[in-house]
Amino acid sequence: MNIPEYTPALVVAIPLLGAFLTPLVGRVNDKLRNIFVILILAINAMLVALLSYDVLVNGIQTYIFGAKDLSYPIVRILFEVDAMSVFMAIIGSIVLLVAVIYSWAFMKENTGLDKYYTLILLLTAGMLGMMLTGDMFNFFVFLEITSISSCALIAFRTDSAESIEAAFKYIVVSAIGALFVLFAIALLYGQYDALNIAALSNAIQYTFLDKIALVLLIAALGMKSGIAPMHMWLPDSYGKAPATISLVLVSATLASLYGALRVIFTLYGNVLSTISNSGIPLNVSIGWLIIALAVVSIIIGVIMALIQSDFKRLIAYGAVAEIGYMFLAIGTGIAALGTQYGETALTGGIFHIMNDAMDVGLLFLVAGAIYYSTKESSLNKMGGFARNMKYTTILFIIGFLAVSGIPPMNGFASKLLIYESTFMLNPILAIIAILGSILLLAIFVKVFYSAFMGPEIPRFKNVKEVPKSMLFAMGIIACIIIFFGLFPELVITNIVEPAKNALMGYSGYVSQIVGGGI
Amino acid sequence: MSKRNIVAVLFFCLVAVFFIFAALLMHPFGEIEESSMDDYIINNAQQDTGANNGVTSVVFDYRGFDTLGEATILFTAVASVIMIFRRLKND
Amino acid sequence: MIFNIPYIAVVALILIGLYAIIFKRNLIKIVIGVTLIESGVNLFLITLGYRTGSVAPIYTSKPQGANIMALPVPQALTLTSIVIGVAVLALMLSLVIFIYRHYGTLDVKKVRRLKE
Amino acid sequence: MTEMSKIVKTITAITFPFVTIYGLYIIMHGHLTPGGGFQGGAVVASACAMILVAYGSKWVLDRVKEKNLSVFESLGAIGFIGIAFFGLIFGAVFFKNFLVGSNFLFGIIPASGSGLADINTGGVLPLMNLAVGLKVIAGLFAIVLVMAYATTSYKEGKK
Repeated sequence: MNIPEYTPALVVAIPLLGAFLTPLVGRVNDKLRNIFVILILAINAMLVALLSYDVLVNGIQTYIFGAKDLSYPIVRILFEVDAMSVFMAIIGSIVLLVAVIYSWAFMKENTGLDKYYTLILLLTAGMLGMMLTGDMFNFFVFLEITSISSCALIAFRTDSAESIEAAFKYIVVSAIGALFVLFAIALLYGQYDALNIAALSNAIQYTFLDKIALVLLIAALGMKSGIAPMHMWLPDSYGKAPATISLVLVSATLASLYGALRVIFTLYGNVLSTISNSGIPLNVSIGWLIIALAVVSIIIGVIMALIQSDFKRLIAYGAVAEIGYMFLAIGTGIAALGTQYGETALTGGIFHIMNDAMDVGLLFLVAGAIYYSTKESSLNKMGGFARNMKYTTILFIIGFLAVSGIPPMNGFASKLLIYESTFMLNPILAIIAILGSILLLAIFVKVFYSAFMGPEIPRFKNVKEVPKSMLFAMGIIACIIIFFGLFPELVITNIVEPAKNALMGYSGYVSQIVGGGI
Repeated sequence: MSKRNIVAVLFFCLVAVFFIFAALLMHPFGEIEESSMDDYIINNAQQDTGANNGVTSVVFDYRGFDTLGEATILFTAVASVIMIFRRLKND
Repeated sequence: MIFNIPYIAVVALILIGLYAIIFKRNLIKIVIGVTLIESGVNLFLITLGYRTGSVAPIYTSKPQGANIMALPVPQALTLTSIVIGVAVLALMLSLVIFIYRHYGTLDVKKVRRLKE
Repeated sequence: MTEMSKIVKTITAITFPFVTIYGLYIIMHGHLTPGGGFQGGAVVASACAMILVAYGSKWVLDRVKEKNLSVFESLGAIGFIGIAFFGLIFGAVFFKNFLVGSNFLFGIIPASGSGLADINTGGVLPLMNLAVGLKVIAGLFAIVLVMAYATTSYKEGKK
């Protein structure tokens, strides 16, 4: 079937139009606005599915804004959608759709829901824009939209002082990070007078300024995706935001991770294997730098999660460890660029991005469900929920098995690939990774007993199950987790493999634009 | 000097080195190395967009999507400030 | 002529802003630091677009002489970046107002200690 | 914010129209002279903030409700993205400048050379300038207005 070629533009324009309309629709009545927002996100998810079918079948899709054909030198902004950006867009649209369905009941008694749904739609548009764009400055603009709207959503509960402080810390860190990205873009623009990723990748000759720009970009985007030394903002903002916002933040952070991948593999693609004057090729030095940061963030994530008493902060530190796993796999993929196990590492890393978004997301939703019915979020005061919250308990079991990579769940499939490939690079890394998973399993078993089993607590005697819509939302993610866990081959061959090839094959990306592609 | 202070000073010097080197190595002020994209815009902005102001033709026509993102950012900022202050309205 | 003074101004602005963020304890000074870095990066973006002896890219002001025009694209990018600066500043200030309402102080050390 | 003295209020009343007209001039002539939607909108918003400072937030809050300001802002934003979607409908490409050379509203192509483009040649640009200007005026004034809430209510009680 022929898919209209303006689909990439619609994928970002529809949520934007929805966001601008929501305040007006919200003045009519609340139920209509909720339906309107869910309708917009459902259309968006369908568009992303159409786009991904189109990209996976007929290769890279480009869309120029404002003109039919490409003028040389590239003046206009264009969207370049390859298998990797579509893979990330699928994650983003599923997670956002589930978050809005979940927040229908979860947010019922809060005020200011007009602005809440507007900001969620704006965050969707920003995140999807980051994933689909082919222009560096456009990436910076959408990065800024995502960070401003997620900062405002973190500060949603203005009556609790900690969430305001977490939002302030988040906005200061993202503002500085975004300014470093802008400075790096200015450096590249000053030298090559081009803003398009493909044109820049074609023009970069690895001068000393490009090294500075590369370091600034990796530092800023690493800071935004919560890697080790700069992850201070992550536990605060995930822990203090409402549960649906933590879920949305997970996918917003993954968009910055995608930005870092796009910079390393496509922007600096052809310079990646040059031997710098100190004899070490660029990709080995970057790879080992990322691996070192990843190992530090796994260790920090797991150890800090052990001593947490607040449920959501514990999951947030678990998320830091999971981001460490992703960067570990990507670092191995970069360090061993040409080898076979380097490619399996990259496949495992990309697959783990999808799995982590689902697992950590499900755990945040379970924490939200507990907070919804008991208004309690610290672990030592909880107990005996299994008696009257049966479904939430089952979903929690699925969630924490998946996070710690136990066979039937999807976490196992991607973590096995990561262990296998990091072992080939350096056995110690695989040992650290496996230890991290085991410790994560131990932490969550401890949480399971302290929160769900345990003696009956009089205060929670008449705790009732969460409403159907929240269970339905959590059910969707649980089914995806189990489906990916049981048929990993199916998912890897036709979604993850093309994404990895698109990322590795940057020359296809560049020649689509510069080499007279259209 | 507490430990945290030393780490902060070190981080500050590291970042300072990056910016100083960037400013030193960039092309001297006024001598543009490469300006093919901008020359294309200067030469046919008036024909393509019918505007006298080259910057406005870039802002709204050549790179119009950036300005849509720009308007969204302003819309986000206003929506979030109103959301944060919503509790004080009924005082 | 004025060889590289704009770049010196850029580096000075960014470093002063970074100093304010890292070492200052008052929240408003941290917000001012972020705005300083913002203006430093904007200045850097603008100075990249200047050609010696060039005129503003407005066609009505192009005298008959064959002189050249400054580059329009950095000016468009700086316009976007300035409005982003306004948006981030408005958000940060409203958060600072709320932190002051909750904690009664603007000192970062006290805010963190009051939290526990 | 308490209101200012009588002298300041009358001066503000006198200058407010001039500043607003100047701002609107910048918005509408965005494609001819330096300026455009954002700059002109900021000028008009500063005029409104001047009124807020001079007449005190109590006087302004009774007259201007924050709700219809955000309606104006949404209208401006929908206008802007609407023009972009019209580009998709008429010119088959998102953000196409479909009015250029169409001899319709703003469509006449200026003869080349300097100084010949006039108010009627900008194509989509003047419409976009108008939409963005409306949005920036309503948005910035809404921010200043909402922050004025914090000052009035803060005096009565701590929380």
